Amino acid sequence: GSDDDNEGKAGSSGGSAPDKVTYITGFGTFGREAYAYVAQDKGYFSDAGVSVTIQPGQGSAISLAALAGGRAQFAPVDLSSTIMQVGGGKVSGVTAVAAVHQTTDAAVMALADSGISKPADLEGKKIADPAGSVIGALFPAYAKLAGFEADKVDFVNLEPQQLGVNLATGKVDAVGQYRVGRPNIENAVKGKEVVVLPFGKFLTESYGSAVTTTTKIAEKDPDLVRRFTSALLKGMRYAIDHPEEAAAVLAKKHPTVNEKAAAAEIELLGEAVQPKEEGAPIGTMDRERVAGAIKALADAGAVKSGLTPEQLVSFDLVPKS
Amino acid sequence: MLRRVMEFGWPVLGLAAAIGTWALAVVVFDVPEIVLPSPADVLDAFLRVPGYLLGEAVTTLVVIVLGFALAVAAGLLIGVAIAASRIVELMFSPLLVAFNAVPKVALAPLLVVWMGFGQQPKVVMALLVCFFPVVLSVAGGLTSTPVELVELARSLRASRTQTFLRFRFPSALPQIFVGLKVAMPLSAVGAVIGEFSAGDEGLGFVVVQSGANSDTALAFAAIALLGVMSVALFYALVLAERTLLPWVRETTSQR
Amino acid sequence: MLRRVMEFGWPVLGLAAAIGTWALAVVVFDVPEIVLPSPADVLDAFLRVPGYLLGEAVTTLVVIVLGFALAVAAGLLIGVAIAASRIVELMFSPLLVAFNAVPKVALAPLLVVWMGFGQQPKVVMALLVCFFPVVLSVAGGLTSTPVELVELARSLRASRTQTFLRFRFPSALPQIFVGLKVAMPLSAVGAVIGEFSAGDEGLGFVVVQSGANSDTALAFAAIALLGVMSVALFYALVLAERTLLPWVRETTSQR
Amino acid sequence: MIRVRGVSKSFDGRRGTVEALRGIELDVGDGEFVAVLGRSGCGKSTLLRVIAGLLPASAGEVRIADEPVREPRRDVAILFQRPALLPWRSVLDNVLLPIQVHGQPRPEHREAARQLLSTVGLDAPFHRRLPHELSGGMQQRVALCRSLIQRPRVMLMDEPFSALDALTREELCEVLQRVHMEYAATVVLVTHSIEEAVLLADRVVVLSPRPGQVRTVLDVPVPRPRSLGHDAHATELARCRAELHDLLLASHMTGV
Amino acid sequence: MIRVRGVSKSFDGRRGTVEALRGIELDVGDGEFVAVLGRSGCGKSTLLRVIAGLLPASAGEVRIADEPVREPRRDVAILFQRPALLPWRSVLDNVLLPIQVHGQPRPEHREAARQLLSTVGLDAPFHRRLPHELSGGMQQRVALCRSLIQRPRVMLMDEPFSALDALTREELCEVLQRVHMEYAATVVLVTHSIEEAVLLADRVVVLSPRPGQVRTVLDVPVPRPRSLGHDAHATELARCRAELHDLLLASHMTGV
Ligand SMILES: Nc1ncnc2c1ncn2[C@@H]1O[C@H](COP(=O)(O)OP(=O)(O)OP(=O)(O)O)[C@@H](O)[C@H]1O
Ligand SMILES: Nc1ncnc2c1ncn2[C@@H]1O[C@H](COP(=O)(O)OP(=O)(O)OP(=O)(O)O)[C@@H](O)[C@H]1O
Ligand SMILES: Cc1ncc(C[n+]2csc(CCO)c2C)c(N)n1
Ligand SMILES: [Mg+2]
Ligand SMILES: [Mg+2]
Repeated sequence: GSDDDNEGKAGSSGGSAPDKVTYITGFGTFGREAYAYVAQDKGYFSDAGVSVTIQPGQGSAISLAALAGGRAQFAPVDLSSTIMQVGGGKVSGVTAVAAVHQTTDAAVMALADSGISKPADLEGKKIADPAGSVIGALFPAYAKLAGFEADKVDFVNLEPQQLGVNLATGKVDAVGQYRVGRPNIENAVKGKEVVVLPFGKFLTESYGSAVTTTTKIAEKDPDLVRRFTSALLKGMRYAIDHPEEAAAVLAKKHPTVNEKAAAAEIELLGEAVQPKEEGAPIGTMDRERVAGAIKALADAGAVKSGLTPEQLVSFDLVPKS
Repeated sequence: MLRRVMEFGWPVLGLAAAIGTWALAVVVFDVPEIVLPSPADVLDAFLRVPGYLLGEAVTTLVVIVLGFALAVAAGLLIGVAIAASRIVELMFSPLLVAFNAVPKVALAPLLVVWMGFGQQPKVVMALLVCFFPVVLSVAGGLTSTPVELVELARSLRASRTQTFLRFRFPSALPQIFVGLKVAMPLSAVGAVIGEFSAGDEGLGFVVVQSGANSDTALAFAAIALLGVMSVALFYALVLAERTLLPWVRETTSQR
Repeated sequence: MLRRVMEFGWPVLGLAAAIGTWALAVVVFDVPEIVLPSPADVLDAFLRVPGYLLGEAVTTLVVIVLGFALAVAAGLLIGVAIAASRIVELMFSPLLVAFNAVPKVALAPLLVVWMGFGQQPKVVMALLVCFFPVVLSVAGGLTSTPVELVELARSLRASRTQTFLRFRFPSALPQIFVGLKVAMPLSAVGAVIGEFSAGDEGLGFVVVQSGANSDTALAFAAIALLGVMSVALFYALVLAERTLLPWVRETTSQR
Repeated sequence: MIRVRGVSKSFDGRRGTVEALRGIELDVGDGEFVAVLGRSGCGKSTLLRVIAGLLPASAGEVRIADEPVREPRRDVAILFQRPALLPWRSVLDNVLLPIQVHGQPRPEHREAARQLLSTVGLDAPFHRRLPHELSGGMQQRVALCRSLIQRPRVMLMDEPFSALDALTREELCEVLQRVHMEYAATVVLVTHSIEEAVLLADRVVVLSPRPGQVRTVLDVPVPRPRSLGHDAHATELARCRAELHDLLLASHMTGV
Repeated sequence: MIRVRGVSKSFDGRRGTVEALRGIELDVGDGEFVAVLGRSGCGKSTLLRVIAGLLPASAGEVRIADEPVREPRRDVAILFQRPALLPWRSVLDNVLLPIQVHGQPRPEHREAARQLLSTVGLDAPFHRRLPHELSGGMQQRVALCRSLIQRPRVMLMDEPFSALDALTREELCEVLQRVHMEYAATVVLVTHSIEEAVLLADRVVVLSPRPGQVRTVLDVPVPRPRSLGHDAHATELARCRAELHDLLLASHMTGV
């Protein structure tokens, strides 16, 4: 485990023993996840009296299961995902406490030479996307707003790790990807130009991922939640301001990381993280927008309507200016 | 008569015990459905889309059987080559072992890029996952013929082919069947892993799809179907063994 | 002398041939590195972070060995139980087969939830992936003792334990070793699958991470290390077999 | 000691049934030495295995020491037609097997085993060898030692000397007679050799083949120890031999 | 026909070396019948296996029909000490095995096999059974039929009658003599029975044990066909028998 990172840094808040928590990243150890490692490396967590173990994640479903099963206490989970799982009755007892992406980071990427340059070009094309992914779920809503027919697009199931290869070799015309994943895809297709069609352009209400915890923790120890999220978001702030350094921190911890791509991802991340409302802090969440995000998914048929924002977000714990 | 009945009774009892323990565990430890659904949840999930699940099961079954058949063919071929020549053994068996230690999931991208999204990469995956036990048991069986039988073959000046066909192979059959029995469920694993990684058919797809949707109960229903099919295929193999190798039961002591 | 040399020469030749074919294929078919890196790319990737890779390899090695050891223990236990009692066999072997047909990757989330992110779930995964061949070979070996030996045991009024220890078990050993040899690389597969699905250590983690970064060469380097370790473990097993069971080589005909 | 009552045995194979034994009646007294003689395939081994409790009779009953036999007994040693040595055990350990099955072999057991082995002509260098390194006759002698080390009250022996040369056989016949007298053991010896039967047995049971039935029981009224060289009772022995020869021939005629 | 020159054989085991044969010299003429007699473990089987080409000699050379023997030859039939039947083949198919290995069995081969089986006393119902359903002696007879069906020019037989009763043995000795004369086959017969050696062989080679060495070669100057019942040459045969008995005993004394 990565527990050893915490050694030698006594908890400072109140002098009591630090709270031990496990944090699961959104997916793996991409540059877009660097902020947690930065918070760890810079001692923001220990300053906040939290001893954090960071574990690379495997996607929303597994993160939610780990939260529900008590194996992890915090994880950034795509809010759309949470809406669908909670709305479908599969998951309960989890709540979002801070936004990571203010706008959904979902996107579709294609090679420039495939002739795809705008959303409508996707009609009649083959898009690869992992089974059950958020991108696939949001796609109908996106198509509706972007003005083309989702039914005319051919979706194929493909594991996340295979997206780049299959785009590069022309097996598929486009892939579902997070917007920040662009450097990674560019790396995979080796120099060819990549076209990005971000969903956020049309799905303006939808958040991307949000720091999620269990309702139990949110109710029993709101202080822990506040300390943790503020340290995490402090890491985020620092990472966005110092992409190269953040990438280096990540690469030091995980030598498999491509430092250049990671730095580029972090650059891209800043845009999505920045609150749209003037003066609002990173991580802010708005009740109306969450309601809008729910509605967008309900309209797309991805979830039954009737879900309230309070079932998903603990607004009292969300960072406020 | 009672014996016959119990041949079916005991497995049912075993199944009942397993399901009972599972149901109890879910209740006692208050496990959330997303982590471990109860048997009732799984049944519900199955009854929600029985036709769909059975259809996907058939898709997967075809892959399992094809992959297994190819694995048997490949395993026989390689096993025979290894048994026939010390040089082949020395040259290639380390490579085989190394290859077998590769988690085949890691090879999925290659397969998809080469073979696309159809049935083929799944069949190949099933083959790759399950051929090694066949190779080892074939090679092992063929190289442990009792000396007296091989001496008999030599004394008759049997050619290599004849020695193989009439002496080594029949006497290796009991061991080969153990390999086949190990390979059979592995073929199921391979088929499903293949379906995990690409394509939108089969129980494997159902498992990832429902897993990503946190519909663990549906994933379990698919897995249960997979289990049922594998058990049926496994016992078909056991039956084949009994019919084809009557002398084995009578010259060895079962219990 | 020459023989001894060739015992090492042939495998090296085999490896060279394999790597040569691979290198050639990459060049001839102009395969992009992301699909299939050339051997040189893989070597480069290894030399980029050799210390890190070796460290992760050791982590994985420990998991493989622990998982294998537990699988042998569990396999012996279950195999003996199945061989000892027809009722146990009837009740539980279908369940075992069904369980073995479940792709263990599908259970990874469950394991994480039960056991967290440490070494334990990986060891358990290695165990789960590789114990079935051990069970089958133990049960198979124990239930195919030559009748004459079992009659001898009966004629001496050997207790069940004695019959097992002094007659059935030694005569099952050659078959059990085949099971162990199948299980050894599977344990590596299990360990890596475990590392795939949780935690941030081991070669499995390296494979997913580098795969996700489209750094296929690094993934292959990790896989190659895994292969090397498995081959070493496999031949340790072969050596153990030769030393422990000298009579087998002399009463059976290798070739 | 041994009481065989109306024992029949059929084997049900996939290719039909073989009636191996029919209505066998036989009493063997305490300390008596009975030989079972018959042609190849007439059911001698089957009878011995039924008496041993290794094979259930299809009909009838076997009693030893007044207890019905269902499983082999500890006080009965069985010597099989094939040596059935454990291929992974040295010669000495094969001989010690019965001791080990019932407990821990002590030094005196090892001594006894060594003693026995050299009595049958297998000296020290062979004790540590594995069975496959022995000749057929040597293996048979090891099996003989294994059955003798138990000092059994009853010995059931299936052609123990078939793979041995005339001289070794004579020597071992002597050993067996000695053991029989020393331990006061009850012996049932299956043999295909008239010679052996006459030399060793108090009574000879002649089986006629297919199905195996008791044709005659012949007394050999010659005092022990007997030997082939010995000429005192030569005519008596010769008479028995001739009679058995005729009986076997006759059993064959009527039997098939 | 067969020429054995200075053949020695040692086995290197993990527990040291056994010298099984030393400096064996032996010539067997075309159509001659030679018996190899010796005590258990003296190296008879080893010698036969070296002649057969199954075992390489440590020193010396064997030639058959003037060709050095390195591998078994097609015109040589070998009968092993253990029956070595294929457990998955019926009796008939076991007998037909040599034919099948060399080609396709034709109806006349099947007929010949059936004929042979009934000659050795195994009638039709047994032809379709599997070996494990047979008694020890029956298995040995099946193996005999298997070696005879090839109509070999040379027959190397290792104790073919050891598991058979006196009468069956006599019958089969007769069969073997007939075959020997009809096919004009050269026969080397390993046996532990003086009786058998004298009855069948033109010459008897007596081996002394450990290491196996040729002690004497005894001629049996009695015309064929011979039989035990036949009294014409009774004294001659008896003399041979007595002489062999003494030789064996002596070989034992000096040998160990
Ligand atoms: N494979 C082997 N390894 C080691 N020693 C062996 C082997 N085969 C035979 N021997 C030894 O060689 C000697 C001669 O054995 P062989 O089988 O030739 O005897 P034999 O005359 O046929 O005896 P028998 O009449 O008992 O069959 C014996 O001392 C035996 O222990
Ligand atoms: N397991 C079996 N299955 C079927 N038939 C059997 C079985 N064992 C023996 N028989 C048959 O029973 C009969 C008697 O066999 P048994 O072994 O008792 O003969 P035997 O008198 O010991 O002969 P031998 O002197 O040749 O050893 C034979 O006809 C044999 O074919
Ligand atoms: C190479 C690569 N692998 C995984 C992910 C992350 N990811 C996990 S699920 C999913 C699809 C949308 O839900 C994506 C993209 C990535 N970004 N790039
Ligand atoms: Mg018998
Ligand atoms: Mg011999």
